[in-house]
Amino acid sequence: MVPRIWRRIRYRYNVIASYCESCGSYYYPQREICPKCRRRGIVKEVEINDEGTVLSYTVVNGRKIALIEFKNGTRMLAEVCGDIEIGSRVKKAFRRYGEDGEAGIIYYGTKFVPII
Amino acid sequence: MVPRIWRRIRYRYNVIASYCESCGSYYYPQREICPKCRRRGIVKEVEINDEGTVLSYTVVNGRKIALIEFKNGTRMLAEVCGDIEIGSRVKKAFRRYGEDGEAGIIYYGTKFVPII
Amino acid sequence: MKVAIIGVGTTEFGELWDESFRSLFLSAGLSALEDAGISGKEIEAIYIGNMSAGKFVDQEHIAALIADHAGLAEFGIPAIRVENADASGGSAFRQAYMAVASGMHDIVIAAGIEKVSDASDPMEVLSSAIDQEWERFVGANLPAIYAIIARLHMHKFGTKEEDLAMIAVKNHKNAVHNPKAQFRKEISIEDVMSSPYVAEPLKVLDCAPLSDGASAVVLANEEIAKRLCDTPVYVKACTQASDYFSIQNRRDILTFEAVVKASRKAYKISKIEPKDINIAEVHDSFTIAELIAYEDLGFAKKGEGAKLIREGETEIGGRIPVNTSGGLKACGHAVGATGIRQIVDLVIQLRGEAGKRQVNAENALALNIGGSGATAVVSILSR
Amino acid sequence: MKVAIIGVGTTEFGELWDESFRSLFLSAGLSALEDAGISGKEIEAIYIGNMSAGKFVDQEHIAALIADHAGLAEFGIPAIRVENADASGGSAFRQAYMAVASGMHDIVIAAGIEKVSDASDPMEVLSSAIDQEWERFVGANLPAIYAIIARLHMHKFGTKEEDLAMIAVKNHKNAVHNPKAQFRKEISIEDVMSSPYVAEPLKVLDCAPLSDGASAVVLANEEIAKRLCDTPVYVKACTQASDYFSIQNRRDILTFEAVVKASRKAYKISKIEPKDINIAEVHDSFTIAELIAYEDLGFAKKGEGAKLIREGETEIGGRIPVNTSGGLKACGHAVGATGIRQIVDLVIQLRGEAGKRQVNAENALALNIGGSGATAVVSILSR
Ligand SMILES: [Zn+2]
Ligand SMILES: [Zn+2]
Repeated sequence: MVPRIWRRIRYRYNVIASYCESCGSYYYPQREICPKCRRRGIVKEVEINDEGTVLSYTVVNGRKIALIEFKNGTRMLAEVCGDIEIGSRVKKAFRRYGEDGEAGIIYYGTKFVPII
Repeated sequence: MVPRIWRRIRYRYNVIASYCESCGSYYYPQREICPKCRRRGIVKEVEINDEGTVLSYTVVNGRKIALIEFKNGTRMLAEVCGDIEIGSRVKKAFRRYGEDGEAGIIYYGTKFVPII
Repeated sequence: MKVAIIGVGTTEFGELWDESFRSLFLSAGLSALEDAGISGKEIEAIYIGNMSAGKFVDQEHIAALIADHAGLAEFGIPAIRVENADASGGSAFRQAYMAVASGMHDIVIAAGIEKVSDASDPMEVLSSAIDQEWERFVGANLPAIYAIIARLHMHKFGTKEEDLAMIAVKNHKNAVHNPKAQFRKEISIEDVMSSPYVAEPLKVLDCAPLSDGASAVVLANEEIAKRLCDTPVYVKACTQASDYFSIQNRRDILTFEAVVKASRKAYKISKIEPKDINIAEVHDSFTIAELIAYEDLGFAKKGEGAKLIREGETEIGGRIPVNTSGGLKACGHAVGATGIRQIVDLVIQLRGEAGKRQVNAENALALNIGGSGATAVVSILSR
Repeated sequence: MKVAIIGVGTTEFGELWDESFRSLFLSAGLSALEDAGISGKEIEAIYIGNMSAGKFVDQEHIAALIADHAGLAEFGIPAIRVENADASGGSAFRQAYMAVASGMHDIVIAAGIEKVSDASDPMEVLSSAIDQEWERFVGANLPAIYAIIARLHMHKFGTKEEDLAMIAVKNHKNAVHNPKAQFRKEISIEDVMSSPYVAEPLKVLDCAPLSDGASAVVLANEEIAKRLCDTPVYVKACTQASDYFSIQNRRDILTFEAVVKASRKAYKISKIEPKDINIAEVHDSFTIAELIAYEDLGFAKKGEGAKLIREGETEIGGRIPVNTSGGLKACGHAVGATGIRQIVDLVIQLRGEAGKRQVNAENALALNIGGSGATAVVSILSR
């Protein structure tokens, strides 16, 4: 079951992080409040468009799931399509993530591909 | 989802109560331990075969669900097929209760019918 | 150690399509912190009441999730989820109360949350609060259990369907002035009487809606409370009791033994008697539950609950106003949040901040019930 | 107030097809009461750790249900379910401990229970302990998270798949003499290495099985304990901490911050240091979790966990025997019961009743983790 709200939210389609203007921290996924300085309303949206580095990964159910780190220090768990090792460079790609069995709705999200 | 263990147990097909030989209390459904005297192993099985009296009832999703009291003081929540009022006398009848959608298994249980 | 409530916050209750499970809590929790005038760093533990995130939003382990999402992960404070069906909020409040009363913590949050509107049949999920093996199996659901109780009450004591309808009407009327309530619209006896049966003799308008919502309160010991807060509300007692799980095992289905036991103990501990209670929030998941609560809490004799509503004693302006928030019926029933929401509303009343629904009250009582009464939590609050 | 454990009981762990959710608890609970030499009337509250009865057996509100089924309904005592994923048992134990330590109750039960074998895919249910929105959505499950951690540990510190295998081998060997264990059979390094990958680099035999089971302990204050019990085991500390919920938010995924925080606090409160711990039960839901626990608990330096297993230090007979019960890996992982089962086993050891797996121990530590580490509960027990 995929709660309805997940499917239609913008952050599934763009990789949006939060930036805390007070302490300079970045967060992915977005946060409404900065856990470092506990300030609200000073958290701005920033899109992550750059390449990432594979910190670690696994293969589960035939899919490669990696923990990817970006230049601003944020990290993201995502599927990678292609061969990777720890340290591999990857970039964003928009892909189908799955289907909601009950509702038959296909949902999409960000995946990554290696930079060759 | 109906846990497997419910379907194959005998007490779904016979109305079995417990009798505490220590304090003379009856319990339905069965208990392994008597809540009144906290003794275990002194609880014996007794089948309830007599008529019952409707203490109260409701109609929900098109089914009549009643709280039925027996001579030994035990009470049972069960479906009744037929017209009843508070105080109506009812007797056991073996009926189909439903079907497990996933497994396609039909399960049965005790229902009641009015004594006319 | 004396325990005070120094901050409260709640979301609106209702079908909150644009809110996620996580954002709901954030909103309630931050309001409570703001209300208490603290940043959050002071919080030493967080107790979350939630009935069924597993079934409603497919997520367990929600206490740590919520603590993180509320920006508390850096502190690593203990986050504990408490589940006792729709008494989860009350139970979480009690655990938080005990943590402060014992001196183990100085300042903690108790919150309740439920996101029901993502589930296809929320009442089906709520019905997992009753006995799946011996009640659900034979076709009963939660409304059915309360309906069986209601019919017997009517048969034995002459309570009428109209009496139950009056409770719904009163609670809708109260909700009109509650900005957080789901239904801010008056209804008539006829509206209730002509609504279809859910489980005879209970009708659609006898049943509380299942709602999304979150509520939070900040509890602190007396010393901190006095330092931080001009209008601390004291928790004089918070008690919990349980009963036979299935109604077929209860000697008298017209008495909620857990309510009787918890309230008698609360009265004893607080040295406050039923006659001293000036306002109450009680668990009207079904109108009959409020009526029987009048009796079990000692506001009326057994069998005479209907008299109270007929004579207007539980209306605003009556002897003991009940559910001035609108109750579960009209404010909404966000399941695991309800027990905390009741506390929030009583604190607002005791502080004198209730606006058009303000009641002059010294002592307040909250009754939160799990399922068909196997769990009851009673809290007594005083200015 | 000093708190002692005066009775323990547990069911066998495993696929218990003939046991229902309710009967499981009864068996563990009555054993604990018998072991304590009390009838049950003395119990003032009951805390139940359970992760997901809602999803596993379609029943919520289980604390009151269990209290009833255990024959405690007449007393109406408070029954509270605590849920923190597979740290539910540890969290319930901590709430029970706090209730006694504070003087609020004299004698309480803490129990844990899970019935997983009625569900079609128990690991899927356990994976609701991780972030559904940001971890499950992208295809990760609980083994995947631990696998990602394991691969980085191997990359960074030179830990080998064989090191992880050695942990599984040790725990299976220990379980041979535990009559309650699910797998009482030794396995070899080759068995582990040749078992198929679940989530690379973790293999089937790196993962604990999901099991049915229930465990219970009776806690009492020191005075009562001395009166009732010849071999009380004291709870010197019981602490809980939380961490960022999803691994993507943790600065260092090779350190379980919640474990570090909870254990440091427990060491401080108990004045017992890592070097004084003679035996430990740690949360080896995956072999990598036990290895990292060595480091986070202070038994080894960060990155040097593998050394401990290579040198046999955590075997029976080693410097600090870990999981002499067989651990989650071989004793079985009955999810919400595990945290209590760990306490049961440590009490058996501290009393000197562990038979062939007996270790000479004065101080014992239990580590119970929720999901991928967002919750950790640490308990330190002493003779
Ligand atoms: Zn910041
Ligand atoms: Zn007896």
